[in-house]
Amino acid sequence: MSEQTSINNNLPQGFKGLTSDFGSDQTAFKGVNWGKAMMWIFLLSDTFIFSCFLISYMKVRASVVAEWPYPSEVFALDVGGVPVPLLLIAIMTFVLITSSGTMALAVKYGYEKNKKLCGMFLLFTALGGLTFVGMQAFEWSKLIFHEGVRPWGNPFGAAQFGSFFFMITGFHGTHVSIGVIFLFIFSRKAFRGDFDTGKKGFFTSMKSDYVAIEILGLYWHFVDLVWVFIFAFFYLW
Amino acid sequence: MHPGFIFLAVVIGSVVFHLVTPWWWTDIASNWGGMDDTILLTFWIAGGVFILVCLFIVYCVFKFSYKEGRKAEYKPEDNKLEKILTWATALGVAALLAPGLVVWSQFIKTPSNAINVEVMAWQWGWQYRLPGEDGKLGTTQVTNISDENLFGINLDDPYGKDDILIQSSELHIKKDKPVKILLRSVDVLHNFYVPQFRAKMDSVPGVVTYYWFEPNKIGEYEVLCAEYCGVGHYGMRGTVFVDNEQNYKNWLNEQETFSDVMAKFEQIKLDVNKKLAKK
Amino acid sequence: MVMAETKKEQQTTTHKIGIYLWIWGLLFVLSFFSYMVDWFQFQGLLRWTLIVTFMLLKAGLIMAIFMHLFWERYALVNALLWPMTAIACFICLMVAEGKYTVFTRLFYFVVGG
Amino acid sequence: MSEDYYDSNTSYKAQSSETISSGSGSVSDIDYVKPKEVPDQELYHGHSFITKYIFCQDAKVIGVQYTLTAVFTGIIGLILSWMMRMQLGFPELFPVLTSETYYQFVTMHGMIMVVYLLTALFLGGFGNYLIPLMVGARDMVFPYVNMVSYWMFFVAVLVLMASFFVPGGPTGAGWTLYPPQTLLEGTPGSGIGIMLMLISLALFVIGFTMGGLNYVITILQARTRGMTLMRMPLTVWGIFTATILALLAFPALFVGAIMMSLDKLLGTSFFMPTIIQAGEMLEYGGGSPILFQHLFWFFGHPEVYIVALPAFGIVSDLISVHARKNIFGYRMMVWAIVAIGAISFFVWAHHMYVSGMSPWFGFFFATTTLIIAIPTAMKVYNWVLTLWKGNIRMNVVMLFCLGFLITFVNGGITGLFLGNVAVDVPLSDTYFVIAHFHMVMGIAPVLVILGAIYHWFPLVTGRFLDEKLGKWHFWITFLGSYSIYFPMHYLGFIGVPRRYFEMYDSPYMTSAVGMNQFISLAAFIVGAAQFIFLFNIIKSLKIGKLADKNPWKANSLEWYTPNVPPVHGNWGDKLPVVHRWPYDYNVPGAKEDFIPQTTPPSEVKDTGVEKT
Ligand code: HEA
Ligand code: HEA
Ligand code: CUA
Ligand SMILES: [Cu+2]
Repeated sequence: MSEQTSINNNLPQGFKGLTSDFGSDQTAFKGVNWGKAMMWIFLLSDTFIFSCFLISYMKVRASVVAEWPYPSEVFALDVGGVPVPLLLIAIMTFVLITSSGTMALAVKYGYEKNKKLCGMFLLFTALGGLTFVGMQAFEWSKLIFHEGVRPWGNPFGAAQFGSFFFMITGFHGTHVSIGVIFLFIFSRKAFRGDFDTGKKGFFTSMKSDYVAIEILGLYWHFVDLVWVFIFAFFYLW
Repeated sequence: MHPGFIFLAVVIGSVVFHLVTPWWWTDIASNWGGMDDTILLTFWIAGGVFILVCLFIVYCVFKFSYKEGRKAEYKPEDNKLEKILTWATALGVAALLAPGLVVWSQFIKTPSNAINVEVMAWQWGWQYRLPGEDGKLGTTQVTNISDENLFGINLDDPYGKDDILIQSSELHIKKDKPVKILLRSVDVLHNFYVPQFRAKMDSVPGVVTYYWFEPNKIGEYEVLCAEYCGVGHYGMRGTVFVDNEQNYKNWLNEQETFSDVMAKFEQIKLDVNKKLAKK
Repeated sequence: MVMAETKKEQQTTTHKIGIYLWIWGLLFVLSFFSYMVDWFQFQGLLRWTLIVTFMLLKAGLIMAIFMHLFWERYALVNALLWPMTAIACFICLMVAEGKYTVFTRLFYFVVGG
Repeated sequence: MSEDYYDSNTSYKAQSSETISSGSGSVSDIDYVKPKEVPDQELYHGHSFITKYIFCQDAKVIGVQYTLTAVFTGIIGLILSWMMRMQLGFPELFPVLTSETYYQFVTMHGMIMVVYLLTALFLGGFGNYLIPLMVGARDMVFPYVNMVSYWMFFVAVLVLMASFFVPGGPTGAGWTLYPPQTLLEGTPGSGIGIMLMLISLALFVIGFTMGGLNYVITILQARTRGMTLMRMPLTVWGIFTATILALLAFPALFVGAIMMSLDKLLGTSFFMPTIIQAGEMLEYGGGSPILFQHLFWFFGHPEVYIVALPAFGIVSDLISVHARKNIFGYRMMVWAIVAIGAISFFVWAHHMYVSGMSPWFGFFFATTTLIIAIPTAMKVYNWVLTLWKGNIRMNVVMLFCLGFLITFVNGGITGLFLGNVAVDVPLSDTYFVIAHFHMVMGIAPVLVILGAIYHWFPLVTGRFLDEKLGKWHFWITFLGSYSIYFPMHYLGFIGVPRRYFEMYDSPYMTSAVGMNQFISLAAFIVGAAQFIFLFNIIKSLKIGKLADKNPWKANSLEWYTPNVPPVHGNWGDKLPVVHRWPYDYNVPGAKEDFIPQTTPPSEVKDTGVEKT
């Protein structure tokens, strides 16, 4: 990777680089590893999935005649008898951002081939993700069992509120959970030194490489990125 | 036989078929002649291009069939030619689009003197509602629908009381008077389509859609459902009569208003209660 | 400030830890701000602008720094961002469509015409 | 293998051309090709039958697997179309066909043909086989994922086929699956059938995404030395753009499918407003049926170009090879493909002009829709200009290409009718639409597929298909299907709506009885002709004429592998090096009438070859 960066520094930069890269042979994304390119394009596709979810949400919310429940109250948490709006969501947001930060550090240490720190930060990230999923489970059960929110209806207003809530956060939560699983696996691999020895993968029989951590990092940051939009559109609106 | 002849025959056959076809659109009975004209214009422009392109192919096939030792021309591009073709096509497209958009802008803007006609569709049939003397339709709600109130008219809406309900698939409209078709559905998508009027629009449950036309030929026309709506789709027919002033009035006077219907049901209820009381 | 620092670092893919901590901090602050928009119950256009601004800033920071898009070559950046115009178009049209739907619903089922 | 792998400590500029050989042995300046940027790919070589032919990671085998599966579904789709035509042409003959089964057949026919036949065949079949060969790669970049992609598709097909055997049968909602009708009892298969359809589609999308990422990254990041994007055959460009469209359009379908299954299973009301069915109020309310249409067509319109663009690309190559002439206006062709792909995301609601969406959209979408005709028209002009002054071999492949041109122009032009919003109003949802899209999608790309099979069969198997049977196959298919769909436009003018199980009770529809019978007969014949083709394939596999290496004298890389048919790893021990575009046919001054992509400039110094 670092070697390829040094190649890139001798290529034209900026928009000139854009045309020269697309005009060149072999690779269009200079110095970008296959896996990383693949992850980026996958994330682009995934962005379209989440965009479609959010656009549908927006369209339906704009066109229902029934009152849309007020998220700030629905998602309030009682602290000593006082309802604090969106408290849990705020904490979840901070947890996810924190895990994004640790992920960034894991990637950094991965490139420095520092397997201990890398593994450790991966582990932190995984734990952050796990906390997030845990809190989400708590939130779901609170809504379902205490507030009586169901996918097909709720006591506060438009039925679609619950439908979109469970669908969108559920889909996002699935992404987080998948990420957590991979984070645990990769952290183990890092500690074990697979990325240094280039051990072959179990299924794909491809060599392990620290690039994998950057790729996983992209995925994880993307999950965080999606949450930024969900937070803004679903909870704050 | 050289394949070029067959391709040529296909082109000529297409043109001949178009010229002699017994299958052509029904006589128009509304103001949407603009649509027909745009179709004809498209036929001229696009059909012309089709013929030219095909004849060019046929010519090439004859002229440049494989001959051992012949050199094909080597000419990767020709900027000037490509530019000319692009602009010519753009011009052709603009010539098609402009009249189309003009007709569309007329289509979506209902004249203010149009009569509202509500078309209510269900699986698989039609019924209609006309405004009463006040010229306005009462508001509705699907949740109000019951045996007494088949249209789900809001009971507290004063405009609804005199609405004329036509619980049959036959609708009459007045010649030369624009009608605004307001489409409702209680279950799935349908589409109120009379080929002779050219216009159509889906009826969508949960919202009201519309289109308008001005019938200009007296007669009886068949209504087709033009949006797939389940197994009965193909049988979902109705009839529209375009009447002159007098016939229209006669027909209208025979129809019941919403209050009539309500009163009838009240009466039935009273009768039933009386009977029960007697027993 | 941040810009100047990062430009210098463009030589390698690994960056000083400072930049990550910086962005991390900024994300916290921005999230806090957007939370405050709700806390203070801003309404209407103000709420709308603030939420979207903070959201876009956060998204931008995550993509640019955490996902290293800032250091990627324009070929990749452009390949990823241009398709978003389709989404933008979809959003705009669906906003219009949502408004139209609610208009017809209110008009025919509540107001009358 | 890695002798010319680029040493990372030196930079490009420091390289002098003398130190790097182009791989052809020549050291002269004009032959200079940039050194290798990416290390050679490690491949997993299968040893057992299972890893070599079943769970195989070789893109070529996967391509063949995709093709066979897709053709199998295609034949089912074909048989379904026979049943439909039976009902429409001769309703009395086949009383078992009820309106339920008719609608189920229409639905499965449409979905199978568009998604499981054409998309899978073009992208999964041709894409897998040709991309690595044409760009000079050893395989797809992630062979394992590629293999999983095929098996996902396979399972998706199984699930789809299973729906024929469940209680209630497959869904009969029309391939557009518009709610609320899709989920209600008035539609056949609204129970298990629709769920299986949605699951199958979701599986297809997931599987396709795995494959699609492979195609895109292979093209972008794994080309051989000298293979710039602007030297790729148009086939690759078509498949590449179509794959990107698919990666960005399938999400909308996926989301629509998820939301619809939730409406079905959990009783949410995304697409379901308050509904009264058979006098009973259902537990839905407030949803928006039109939203589904937007999602569906945001996928659906790009989808029709997903099946068109690979056909455009492939046909360009076939025409060029068999007219012995460079493709005219290559750069314009590439930009047209990209432009069509890009614009296709901005035209979706032209399928919804009469759906009751906001009427103002009509202006926007009519304009974008007609604009998309301009790059398409450019492609048509360039195809016919490639024939101009060519040296056209009138073989079966060329016949299929000519058939494509005529049917595509015909169908494209009827698209202009439909795109022009005011004209669409009377024609929408009539047989005019059916005629339009069969002409442009049901015949034109199918003809390309068939032509492409005749063209590449020698590469895959080492044998030619029989030309004589091929000519019969072509003429019956072309003339037959043209006479199916050309008259059908006029049914649309009369006003006959589509998806009508029976239409003989209206006076002006009765006038079309004869036409419908004729169309049905033609459909039976055309369908039967496909069996000539299957016979031809089986026969030629065994006793077909043996083909030399590169029998068509083509330039593109797939014909220049050391072994023909190519083996796993494609290139032996040395990757090819590319020096030119693939269209140098009949270059003035050259000895042969073609110059392969691998020929270095020094070998053809005196020719009038253009710089590419
Ligand atoms: C391969 C598939 C394919 C392709 C390429 C196209 C191409 C086009 N289609 Fe088609 N279409 C479908 C598949 C396809 N379509 C399908 C499957 C449906 C129905 C789905 C359903 O409802 O079930 C459909 C339906 C459909 C509709 C909706 C009709 C309705 O339901 O009411 C419309 C409306 O705008 C439309 C328009 C167009 C246009 C403008 C093009 C253009 O891209 C065509 C451009 C090509 C040309 C124009 C020809 C070449 C040009 C020249 C030779 C130059 C001359 C030109 C000029 C003078 C301008 N199509
Ligand atoms: C690519 C797509 C495709 C193809 C090839 C076809 C092929 C055919 N279709 Fe098509 N059809 C659709 C896509 C397609 N269709 C769609 C999307 C719909 C809309 C569904 C809906 O409304 O929901 C539809 C609907 C439809 C209807 C309208 C039904 C209705 O509205 O009530 C009719 C009616 O005649 C019909 C007839 C036929 C016939 C006779 C054939 C063929 O028999 C034509 C002749 C055959 C060929 C030209 C050869 C085909 C080749 C193969 C099948 C591949 C086999 C491969 C090898 C052997 C290598 N189809
Ligand atoms: Cu009602 Cu079709
Ligand atoms: Cu379209």
